[in-house]
Amino acid sequence: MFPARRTPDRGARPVSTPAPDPAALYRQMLRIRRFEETVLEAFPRGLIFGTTHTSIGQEADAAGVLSQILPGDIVVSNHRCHGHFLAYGGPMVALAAELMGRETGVCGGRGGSQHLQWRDFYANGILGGTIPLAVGMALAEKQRQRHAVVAFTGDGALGEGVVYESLNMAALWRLPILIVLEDNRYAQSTPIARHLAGGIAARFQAFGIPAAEIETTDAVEIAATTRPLLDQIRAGTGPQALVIHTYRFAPHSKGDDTRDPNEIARYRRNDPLPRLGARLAAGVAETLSAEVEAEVEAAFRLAEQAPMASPAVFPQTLAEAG
Amino acid sequence: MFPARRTPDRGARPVSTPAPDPAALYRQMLRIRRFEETVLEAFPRGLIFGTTHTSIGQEADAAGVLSQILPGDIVVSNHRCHGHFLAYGGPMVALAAELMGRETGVCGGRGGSQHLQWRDFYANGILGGTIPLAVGMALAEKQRQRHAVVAFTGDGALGEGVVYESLNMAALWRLPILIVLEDNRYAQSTPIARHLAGGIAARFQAFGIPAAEIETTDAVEIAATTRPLLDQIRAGTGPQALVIHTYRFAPHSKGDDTRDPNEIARYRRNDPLPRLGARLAAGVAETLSAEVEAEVEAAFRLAEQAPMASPAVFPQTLAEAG
Amino acid sequence: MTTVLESLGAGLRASLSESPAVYFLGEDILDPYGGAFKIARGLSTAFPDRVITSPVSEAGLVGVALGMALRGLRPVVEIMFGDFTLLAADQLINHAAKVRWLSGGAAQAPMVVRTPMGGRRGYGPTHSQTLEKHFLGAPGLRVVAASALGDPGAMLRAAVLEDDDPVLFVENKALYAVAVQPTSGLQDIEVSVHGRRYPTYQLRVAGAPAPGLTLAAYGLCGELARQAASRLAFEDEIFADVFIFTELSPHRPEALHDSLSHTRRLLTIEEGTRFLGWGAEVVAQAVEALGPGLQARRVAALDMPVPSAGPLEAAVLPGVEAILSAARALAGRS
Amino acid sequence: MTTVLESLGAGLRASLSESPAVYFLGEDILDPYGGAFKIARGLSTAFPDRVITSPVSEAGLVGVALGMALRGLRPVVEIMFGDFTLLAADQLINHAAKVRWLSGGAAQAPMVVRTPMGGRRGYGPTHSQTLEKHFLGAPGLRVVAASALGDPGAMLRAAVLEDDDPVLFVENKALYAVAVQPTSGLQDIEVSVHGRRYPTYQLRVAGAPAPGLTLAAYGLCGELARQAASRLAFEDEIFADVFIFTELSPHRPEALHDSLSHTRRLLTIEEGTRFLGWGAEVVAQAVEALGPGLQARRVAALDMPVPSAGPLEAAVLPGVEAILSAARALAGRS
Ligand SMILES: Cc1ncc(C[n+]2csc(CCOP(=O)(O)OP(=O)(O)O)c2C)c(N)n1
Ligand SMILES: Cc1ncc(C[n+]2csc(CCOP(=O)(O)OP(=O)(O)O)c2C)c(N)n1
Ligand SMILES: [Mg+2]
Ligand SMILES: [Mg+2]
Repeated sequence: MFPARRTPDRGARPVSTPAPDPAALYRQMLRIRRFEETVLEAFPRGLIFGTTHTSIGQEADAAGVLSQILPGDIVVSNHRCHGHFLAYGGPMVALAAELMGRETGVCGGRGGSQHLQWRDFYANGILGGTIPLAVGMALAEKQRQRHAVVAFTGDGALGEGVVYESLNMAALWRLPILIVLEDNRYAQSTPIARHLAGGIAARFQAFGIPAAEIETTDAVEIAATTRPLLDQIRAGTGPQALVIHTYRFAPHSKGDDTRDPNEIARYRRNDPLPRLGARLAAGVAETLSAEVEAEVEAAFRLAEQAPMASPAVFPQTLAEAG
Repeated sequence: MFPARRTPDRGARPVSTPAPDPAALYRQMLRIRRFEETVLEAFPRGLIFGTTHTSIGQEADAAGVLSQILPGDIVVSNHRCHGHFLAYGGPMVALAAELMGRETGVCGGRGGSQHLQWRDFYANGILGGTIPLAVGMALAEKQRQRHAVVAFTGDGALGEGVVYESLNMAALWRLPILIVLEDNRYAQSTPIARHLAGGIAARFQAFGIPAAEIETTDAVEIAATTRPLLDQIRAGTGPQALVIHTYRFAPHSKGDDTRDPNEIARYRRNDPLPRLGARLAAGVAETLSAEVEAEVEAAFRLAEQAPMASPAVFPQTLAEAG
Repeated sequence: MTTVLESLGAGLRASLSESPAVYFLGEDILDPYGGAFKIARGLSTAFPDRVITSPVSEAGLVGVALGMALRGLRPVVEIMFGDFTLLAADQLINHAAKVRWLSGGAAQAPMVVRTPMGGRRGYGPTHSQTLEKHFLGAPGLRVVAASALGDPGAMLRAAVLEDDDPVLFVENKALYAVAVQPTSGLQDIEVSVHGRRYPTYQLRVAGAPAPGLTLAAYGLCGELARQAASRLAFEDEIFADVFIFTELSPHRPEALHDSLSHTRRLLTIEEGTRFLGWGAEVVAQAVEALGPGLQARRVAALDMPVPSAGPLEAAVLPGVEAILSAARALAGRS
Repeated sequence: MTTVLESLGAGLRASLSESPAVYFLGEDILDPYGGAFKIARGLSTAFPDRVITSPVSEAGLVGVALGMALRGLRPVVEIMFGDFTLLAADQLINHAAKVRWLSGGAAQAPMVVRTPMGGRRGYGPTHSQTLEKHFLGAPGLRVVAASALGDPGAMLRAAVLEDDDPVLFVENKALYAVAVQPTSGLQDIEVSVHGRRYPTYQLRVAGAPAPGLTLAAYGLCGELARQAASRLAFEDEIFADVFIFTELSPHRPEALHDSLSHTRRLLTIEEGTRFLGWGAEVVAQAVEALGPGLQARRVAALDMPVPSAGPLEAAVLPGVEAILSAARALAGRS
């Protein structure tokens, strides 16, 4: 259902990452794309609680970066987390079930779209607030010389002060963390020129964190750029940042798009899927597409068949409450 | 008692700053030095409530920078605020009275050493938390094209995230604010290498804020460096930072010094007072010294004679409480 | 019909047009977006220089507003979700709330921080909380909550233009779509209004016997309390005085205590969790003021975060049924 | 004689030496400085790899601790002054407190945030507050307070090593210098201990008649309550049960309610301001549990910031005299 190498295996020792595989990257992006398109379609049918943020257009980031993690590596994500979750190896059916408030959801329907905790994957809807947590995880991992942390965040989240507190500590303590800054040029409705002064890479460099900067929707390029960064991180040289300039095609959440349609159309020319699909051997894209359609269809079908989350039993808030 | 030009005059329009006057700067530094030495002496006598942070060794910052403000300019300060307050033009006797918990104190004894509000001067003991307030004041001033804001902060306060949130807004909105970063190489007991990664000037530049950087205890040099920065700020070009690398000679607060005595001795060679004093015309330093001794003596004497703050009448916490 | 949302928008617009000292700051508040909940719609077009969209910096922005207020302006800040007010707790409590007292009245901080709290939209644990309880009782900070009764927009306007202290202005998300209801001419209900700027509304079923129970609520729960009171009257012949508060901190209990001196039974209702929620203070002040003889209960959310899934959220947040059963128990009818 | 400070230091040291999963992080905690209040003295020398001095970044540091806890470590964070916990409110309430519930128990966050609260040292409005009330009642966050009775160091050790949830561990500054007192062998006082990890201590004057009044307090105010109770017994022949709590949230009221079912008079005492202070919840739960007949009062700080000047601070913060007069009034003796 999803590539076995992405299934975390806590016991394993780091081994070297396989070289970027275009077909696997294409497949991963397509899974994300079709999953999220299906989410947007499911909304009007009243199947989904709350809201959602899709990464349609940005799939290359999740697919490319996370193709380079090793078993046991940790992934920290933000409000726009479906793609990261799927590329990490999170089960699609559990994600669909979570959005639909089913018992079988990733967090039993408690978290919804923005709050996922599964194995070594954590997402939370408070912008920037996940970065110190990611740094703390990296501090723990450094003590034991084990896994790396990959934390995704956005251009808008650079408004939050706690991000800089975290960068400072990550750099001071030379922690094994890769911060992936997905700059999609907007924070919700606000274009970057209105919310961000100075430069993005400079924000990391000011704290002594090297920042690689790419503008691409090519998942292979992203994977190839990520690889040496993670290698260095694993070698113990401290944190790294990867700034990816990209664009989202769909609204911020749903229906709330105030961007210039021409601008969207312009960026759509760089759609990561056809770009990579065209480079695959003949027929591969079609085969993968059929596989993914079946996977997505099954995920939503199974999720919808699962029982609604039930208030009969809630988990504890404290281990010993009384 | 203190130079008339430093007395804020809310109505006045900006005029050009007088050129740095070495004798006036010396006098200002000496006032700060002797005031704070007297504070440290007064502690064992039980005259002073709470704690205190002296700027002994760093007097050139307050004296140099604030010699360049104009009537109505705003000064925002931190926990180490006596020098800023005196150089702003705050009355010495009211400051002494504040520390001694007298009715006549700057804030009637409520604030103590770290919390001063007087005319357009504001200090608060929460590190970094004053910077957004300073930026907000600059936003207000920009609307009316009036005064500049000068905000002092330290190397340690660069650990606080809200500082970066504020830098971003100051730069985005091109606000008339000068941030003076007094880098005395320590945050309390912690040397800068243990609390700050990357660079100080880079922290500002990453937000598009130009940062002038000087390493000096020469108040004339500091005044001369400040002058064009404030000129630009007044011309509406947006925020500026001035990073001054300096050193404090006295303990962080009182008696809590764990720094290497040799290091302190080394920096003491750059004591701003003898350095500038030697450059004054013969006899000037002596005359000023006598004046300042008398001023300090009178300030503490008058403060001590004032009645203790009385709990009979507290000010309101809300204008309409019930 | 005017909704609470429209009323608040109109109040904000009135504030901006009546005083050039008023500024409105927040994330994504510019047209055409007009803010996450659309209260700001049209404002940036009408007042382009005084509606300022900000980076995602809640703490910094509240501090900026404080600085503006100290310079004589009257800023209004929108925090997109009430859950994010925790990021500004230091700025509100350690800075803004202390200015007046510290300066002995020489300085003041007339600023309003508006924010939507509450759930019932499936947004999950960090976008559905009712967190104002964590801000109540901070000396120097006023906390008020919009109500569908009366005129929420006028109350917002008064907070912005007339209140010279920092105000946390809480709006319940599920209340946004509710129609504003005038205090006079309500069918079957008599309303007494206590206080002026931040009124407390006292509701009784018209022509009913003397009440045997007093309900106290605010925000959306004020609506739920009203519905519960009608059902109690018509289904159980339990008659209640319903108090809907708009000022949460400080608490103005005089009229409530008057009612309680007759009913001696107090039920508080709120959407946040019970432990040190608003109701705890209401109950404690009532016991202190009225002495022995008072019975009290509190209806509130279950002691856990707010889940996303509909059935879970409905089980966690208080509804009319929970109020009915607590009221019946308190009235000795269960 | 062991002071509370020494006991806490010993408890921290014991935690570090018993488990390699324990880390200690904070500002200025390295030797020879050893932290602003010196609890950390010697620790960085003994455990150089697990005592980590941090930048001045309270929010970030609490988040870092959460990340460590999620990876199986047991971090302890020192926030230099309790006033600065407001900077970490988001990390504590929006992040740490939700982990267990959200993951359905698959993840947990065993972390302790230690901090000194309280005044009486002249430090002024941002270094003297008692702010724990703003954190009480956040689902998933435990708040406890050290007491001079019993063994505060052992309680800290238990919080660090045994509690698998986030704990805000409050230490009153003025309590640091007080001698720790065992619960047995106290002159003229009988102590019952309720609960284990975070005990509640119940004190009575030995051989006194049945108590007519119940006092509930924590932290330094526990000491003040004891002193007041002795004076009430010897000067006024008013006999009181004194409860000193160490767990503030959740609240474990069983033994207190037992006492109240006899005395029906409750006086709560705390150093923070009254409005939605801890006492409000104690009173509200008592009224709910005991029904009509309860009388209650709350002794707390005046409703304003904590001033620096000695005479002002003394007037604002509650002392033994304030307890005595409230107790006498409650006992009908004034
Ligand atoms: C602390 C906080 N403030 C505000 C929000 C509301 N919000 C959700 S997404 C968003 C924009 C985020 O922009 P960015 O980080 O660039 O991510 P993107 O949505 O573009 O992927 C905002 C403001 C939030 N979730 N958390
Ligand atoms: C928010 C906050 N955290 C911690 C402290 C405690 N503290 C007071 S001064 C200080 C060091 C400040 O260093 P720096 O900014 O360099 O100023 P300096 O003392 O060197 O003048 C610390 C940590 C504080 N006052 N506020
Ligand atoms: Mg973005
Ligand atoms: Mg310093």
